[in-house]
Amino acid sequence: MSTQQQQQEPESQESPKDPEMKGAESPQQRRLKDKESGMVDEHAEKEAEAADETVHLKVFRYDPEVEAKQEPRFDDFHVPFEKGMTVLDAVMYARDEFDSSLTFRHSCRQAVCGSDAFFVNGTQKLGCKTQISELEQPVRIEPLPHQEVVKDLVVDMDHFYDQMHAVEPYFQDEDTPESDELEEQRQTPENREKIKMSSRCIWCAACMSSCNIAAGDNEYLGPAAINKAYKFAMDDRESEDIKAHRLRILEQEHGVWRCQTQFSCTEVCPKDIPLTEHIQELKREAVKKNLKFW
Amino acid sequence: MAERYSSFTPGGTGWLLQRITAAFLVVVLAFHFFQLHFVNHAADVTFAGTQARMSSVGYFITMVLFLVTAAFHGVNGVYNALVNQGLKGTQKKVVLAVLVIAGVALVAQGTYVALVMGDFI
Amino acid sequence: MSQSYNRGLIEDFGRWKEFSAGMWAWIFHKFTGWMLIGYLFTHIAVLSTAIGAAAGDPMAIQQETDIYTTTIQGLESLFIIRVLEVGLLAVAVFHILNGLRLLMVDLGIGLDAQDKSFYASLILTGLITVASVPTFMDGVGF
Amino acid sequence: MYEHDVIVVGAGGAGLRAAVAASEAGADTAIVTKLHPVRSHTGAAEGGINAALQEGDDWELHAYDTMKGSDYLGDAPAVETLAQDSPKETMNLEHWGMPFSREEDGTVSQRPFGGLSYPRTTYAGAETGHHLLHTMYEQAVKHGIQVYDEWYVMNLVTSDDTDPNDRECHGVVAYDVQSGQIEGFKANNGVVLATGGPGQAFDHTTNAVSCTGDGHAMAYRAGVPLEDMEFIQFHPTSLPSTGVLISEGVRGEGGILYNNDGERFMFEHGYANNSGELASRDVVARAELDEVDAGRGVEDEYVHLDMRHLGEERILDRLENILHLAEDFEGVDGLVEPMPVKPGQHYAMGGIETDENGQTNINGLYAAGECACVSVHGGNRLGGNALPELIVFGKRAGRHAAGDDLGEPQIRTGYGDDVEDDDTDLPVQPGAAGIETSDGVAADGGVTADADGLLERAVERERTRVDGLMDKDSGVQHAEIRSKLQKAMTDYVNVFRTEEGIKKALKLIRECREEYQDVYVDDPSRTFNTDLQMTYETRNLIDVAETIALGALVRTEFRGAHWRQEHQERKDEEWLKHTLISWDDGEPNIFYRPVILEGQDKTYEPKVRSY
Ligand SMILES: Cc1cc2nc3c(=O)[nH]c(=O)nc-3n(C[C@H](O)[C@H](O)[C@H](O)COP(=O)(O)OP(=O)(O)OC[C@H]3O[C@@H](n4cnc5c(N)ncnc54)[C@H](O)[C@@H]3O)c2cc1C
Ligand code: HEM
Ligand code: SF4
Ligand code: F3S
Ligand code: FES
Repeated sequence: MSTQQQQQEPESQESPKDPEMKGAESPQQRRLKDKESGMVDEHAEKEAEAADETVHLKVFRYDPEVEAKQEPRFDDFHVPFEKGMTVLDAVMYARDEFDSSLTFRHSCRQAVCGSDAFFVNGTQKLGCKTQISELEQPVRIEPLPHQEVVKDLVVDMDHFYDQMHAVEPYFQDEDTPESDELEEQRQTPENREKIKMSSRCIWCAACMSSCNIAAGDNEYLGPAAINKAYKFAMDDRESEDIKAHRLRILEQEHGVWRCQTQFSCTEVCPKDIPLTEHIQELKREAVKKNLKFW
Repeated sequence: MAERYSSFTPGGTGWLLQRITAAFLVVVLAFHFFQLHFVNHAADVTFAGTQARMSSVGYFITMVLFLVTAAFHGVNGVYNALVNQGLKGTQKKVVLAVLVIAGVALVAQGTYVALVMGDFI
Repeated sequence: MSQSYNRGLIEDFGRWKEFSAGMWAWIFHKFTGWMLIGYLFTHIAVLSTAIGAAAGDPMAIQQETDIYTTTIQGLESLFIIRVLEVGLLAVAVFHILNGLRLLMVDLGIGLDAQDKSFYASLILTGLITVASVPTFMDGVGF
Repeated sequence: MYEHDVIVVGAGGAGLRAAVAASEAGADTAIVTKLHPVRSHTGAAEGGINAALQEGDDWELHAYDTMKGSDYLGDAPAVETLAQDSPKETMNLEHWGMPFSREEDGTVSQRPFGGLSYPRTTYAGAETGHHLLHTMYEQAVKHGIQVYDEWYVMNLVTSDDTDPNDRECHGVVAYDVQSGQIEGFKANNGVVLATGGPGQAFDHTTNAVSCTGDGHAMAYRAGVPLEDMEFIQFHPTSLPSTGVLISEGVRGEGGILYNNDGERFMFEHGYANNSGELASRDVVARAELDEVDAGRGVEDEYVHLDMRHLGEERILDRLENILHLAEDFEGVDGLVEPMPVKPGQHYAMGGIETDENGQTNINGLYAAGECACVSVHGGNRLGGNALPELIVFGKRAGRHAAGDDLGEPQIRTGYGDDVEDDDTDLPVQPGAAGIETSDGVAADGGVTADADGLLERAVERERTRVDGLMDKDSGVQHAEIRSKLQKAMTDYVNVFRTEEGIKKALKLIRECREEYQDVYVDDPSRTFNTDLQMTYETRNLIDVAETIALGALVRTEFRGAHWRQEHQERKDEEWLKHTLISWDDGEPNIFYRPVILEGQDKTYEPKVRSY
């Protein structure tokens, strides 16, 4: 296997910028150095120290059935830090190692199932998509505000689902022929691009939880449901009549007009959906539809 | 669940009017402020001066329009704000009635004052 | 959405430290809007003295001793009124600037810069207010 | 008690498709699912749906590719059904509004994928599964299908007949996670299991935390054989800390794998001198593990996948998604440093044995999706072939359960005269231990009560079980057993399998089974007790893990994803047959059924699988 030795050398000479792939320096450190070169050295050291350290979590606890937990409280957990650790990893560790009654929803661990939106250090975040290393300690983890708490970090999602269902969230073909002889519909790439962002929603309810208007008005459809309707209303495959019908739903009292452009929905959306923009566009569409001569 | 919505004329007419009045107000409000604090200092205002300005029909019309739009914009704004906070049912109807009356009274009184000022009546 | 337990002093507004630009803009706009409509009512009330003035002695108008003129000038001579006027200007300027920002948002223009435009409105309001202080304070103790 | 015509367990792509089909066929349909439908793991699929849509492509080519990919362990009738129905099912999705990526002329885009002779993978960005899942859920909402979400199905309700083939399924017992109440769900026509994969049997997997093989275990204990469980696909590039999948696209675009010494080991150590990083999934996965075993792994655990040389522009253009994944889940910036990757469990080719109509040997019990084995994937699944399986066989199962006539199936199920018994010596006694036998279906032999009576008895049984678990206040916790099990599987039944290792694993699984006798639930609350739910799941994982290990032990050849150190070649003489394991009253029984290679009008001849 002597040949490998020879091959290895030119390899590392060819790419001098490439730091040798040695385990001595953790990728985390390197990332920080490369990224914010210069001022970060100190920071990187702190990171390295943190590697042997623990993360201090303050987790909201509540259970209507258990006496000790009927009065909401915060529990402290000290979880060993690991590179790449996310908020979800940390609470899972706390549950598996310290307290098996710690309750939260989670499933995919990759930001597609939308079950683990929490209120982390004061903002709505997806647990699995939030790196611990980017948060200030202690990390305060609470259930989503403005939703009833079922237990610990679990909130009642029924209201959110009701709002999502209220916008008739399904494609409405006038005539769906027998499935065997379906002719492919055409859609321009531009039109697909237009609805692309709106179609990424994972129903995590972070946006709804962050919106003051939704907090005050239970009937407000909320940014996620409006965005869902946007996806259909803007899809050219649906006819103009159906689009008009969709706008009629949206322009009701608790529809798009409720939005006061607070932008917090857009800021917290883990899928980067431009919610405010979509809501505003629908307001204009609704006005246009009503001003026939436009 | 569209049935749930009630007592509301859809279509965003209110919303649109709020924007249109706002756009109009930007111009007149700026003009008004400038006129009464920079061109003529408020401290130097006299009835005679006011009368002189107001008797110009153009100025009179502008001011009345200013009043009407501001009243609508303000009252509609307050109403929306309250409704956004979850006001509904009878309470909402009462608030609407009160606000409409207040708004109409404001416009009526203001127009009357302006007519007097302009020496039209 | 309703709350089944108490998570701190004031759930909604007690979290102001965690508010973002858009929320502050909303709150300020609300506040200034209400101030303005409140002012409009008082303003018309004060101006209503013109009715008395017109009905009174035309000589008084000549001598600037009619009730309208004296009321306004009387008010204007008070320091506190001048301060309030500056406040009103600040309120109006912010409402106008942020109102313009909102109009842009409604048209879908510059949504990415919504937080920056809010800060800009704040700063501009401050500047205009400060700049106008001499004019407003002219003649009362300054 | 709740009552419906068809009860679908699980609301991933397969469950939703089955429910919509059953509802369209006129049945009163309900879905019972432990996650809200949109949380199902189908949402994680990235790549696409294989369907022969274009002119020049042909379903027969798709069938051929699939058969070859399966290493000739797929059943031809199933493979051909998949290839034939996939195009129209894909078009159906399109009509339901699924936002497929588009070509300039407005038609859906298709891309090439590993093992396919034609670019026929239809996709919607890199989020095909997400869109499929949501589109399907929208249809379920449209049809007004009743969804019992966050209801955990604990067991099936079947009749007591001694021969599993005579049994009939009457419904399920489920537990409302939110309130803790346990109820029976009666199914007048049929129960469709669509509970997804068993990835959590391994400690490093691209599967969700909810992929615990519940359906497998429930069907298994009710008397349905599990088929080809030893065939587990490992994906070579998953992130070490979470198991999040880094798409094959990175290597497709030219990404390079390095070991800790900075060597491009795929070439330098001769694992794949022609295709290098682009060799098939199992080859690359084995190479990575070899490197780590030889002490050349980074931090003794993983290798590096480097894409920096592709340049920022190209990366942002085609692999932007990957940058986010590496950053969000591993804290690594793919533009400035290589990404750590290691093999992770990805997909289970085997599952609940069904025929082309989704039906099992138990009357009225169906299975579809990843939990089922029809079998189309045989020894190895091609990328992009799982999603069409969901829609094609999900639909068939739903329709058949609702009473539609789909014709006589060609695939046989259950223990019968066409099977061959196994005679391998097992190192330990697998199956039931202690109290677990009390769950044996035919426990009180022969007394066949009516459906309602059976349901009531089953509900009572689960209530007692839960009370027992909750009343105990000391013992072992599920997390401990689960991690021991996962470790055993990852250490010994992973990519590399040796006889000795598998036997060790079987012993450890047996230990887990015994420890499970002392399991207890610490959380005293009935409200959203995830502790209880995970305790149930852990028991299912033990059963499923055991079948995987048993299958791996008895299959003494190297086929598809199943690699055995002592048996380095595919043995077609001996092994053109499916491994079947049935619970049989707590004592696993292993037998074999021949593969069907005769299609509609041709027979698929086994050839060497090389690309
Ligand atoms: C990261 C990743 C990428 C993939 N990419 C592709 C790809 O590009 N192309 C492709 O074809 N395939 C791909 N696959 C494979 C494919 O996505 C899966 O095989 C498929 O989605 C499984 O669908 P399912 O409906 O069978 O199960 P799931 O979607 O997993 O759904 C299971 C359902 O069952 C429910 N359930 C489970 N247990 C219970 C219980 N006890 N009680 C009640 N409900 C229960 C759950 O709530 C859930 O709703 C990928 C898989 C992964 C993990
Ligand atoms: C000069 C230019 C003005 C502009 C550009 C402007 C703009 C706006 C806009 C766009 C809104 C709607 C906010 C929303 O719905 O999100 C609004 C609200 C409001 N405006 Fe104005 N406005 C102006 C002047 C005035 C004046 C003169 C008054 C008082 C008479 C006033 C009182 C209000 C009130 C009370 C509200 C409602 C505030 C709330 O939401 O609580 N505005 N303004
Ligand atoms: S719009 Fe964004 S924040 Fe809101 S539910 Fe969807 S993904 Fe979550
Ligand atoms: S936070 Fe709320 S007010 Fe509108 S912009 Fe978003 S919905
Ligand atoms: S666990 Fe699925 S989104 Fe976080």
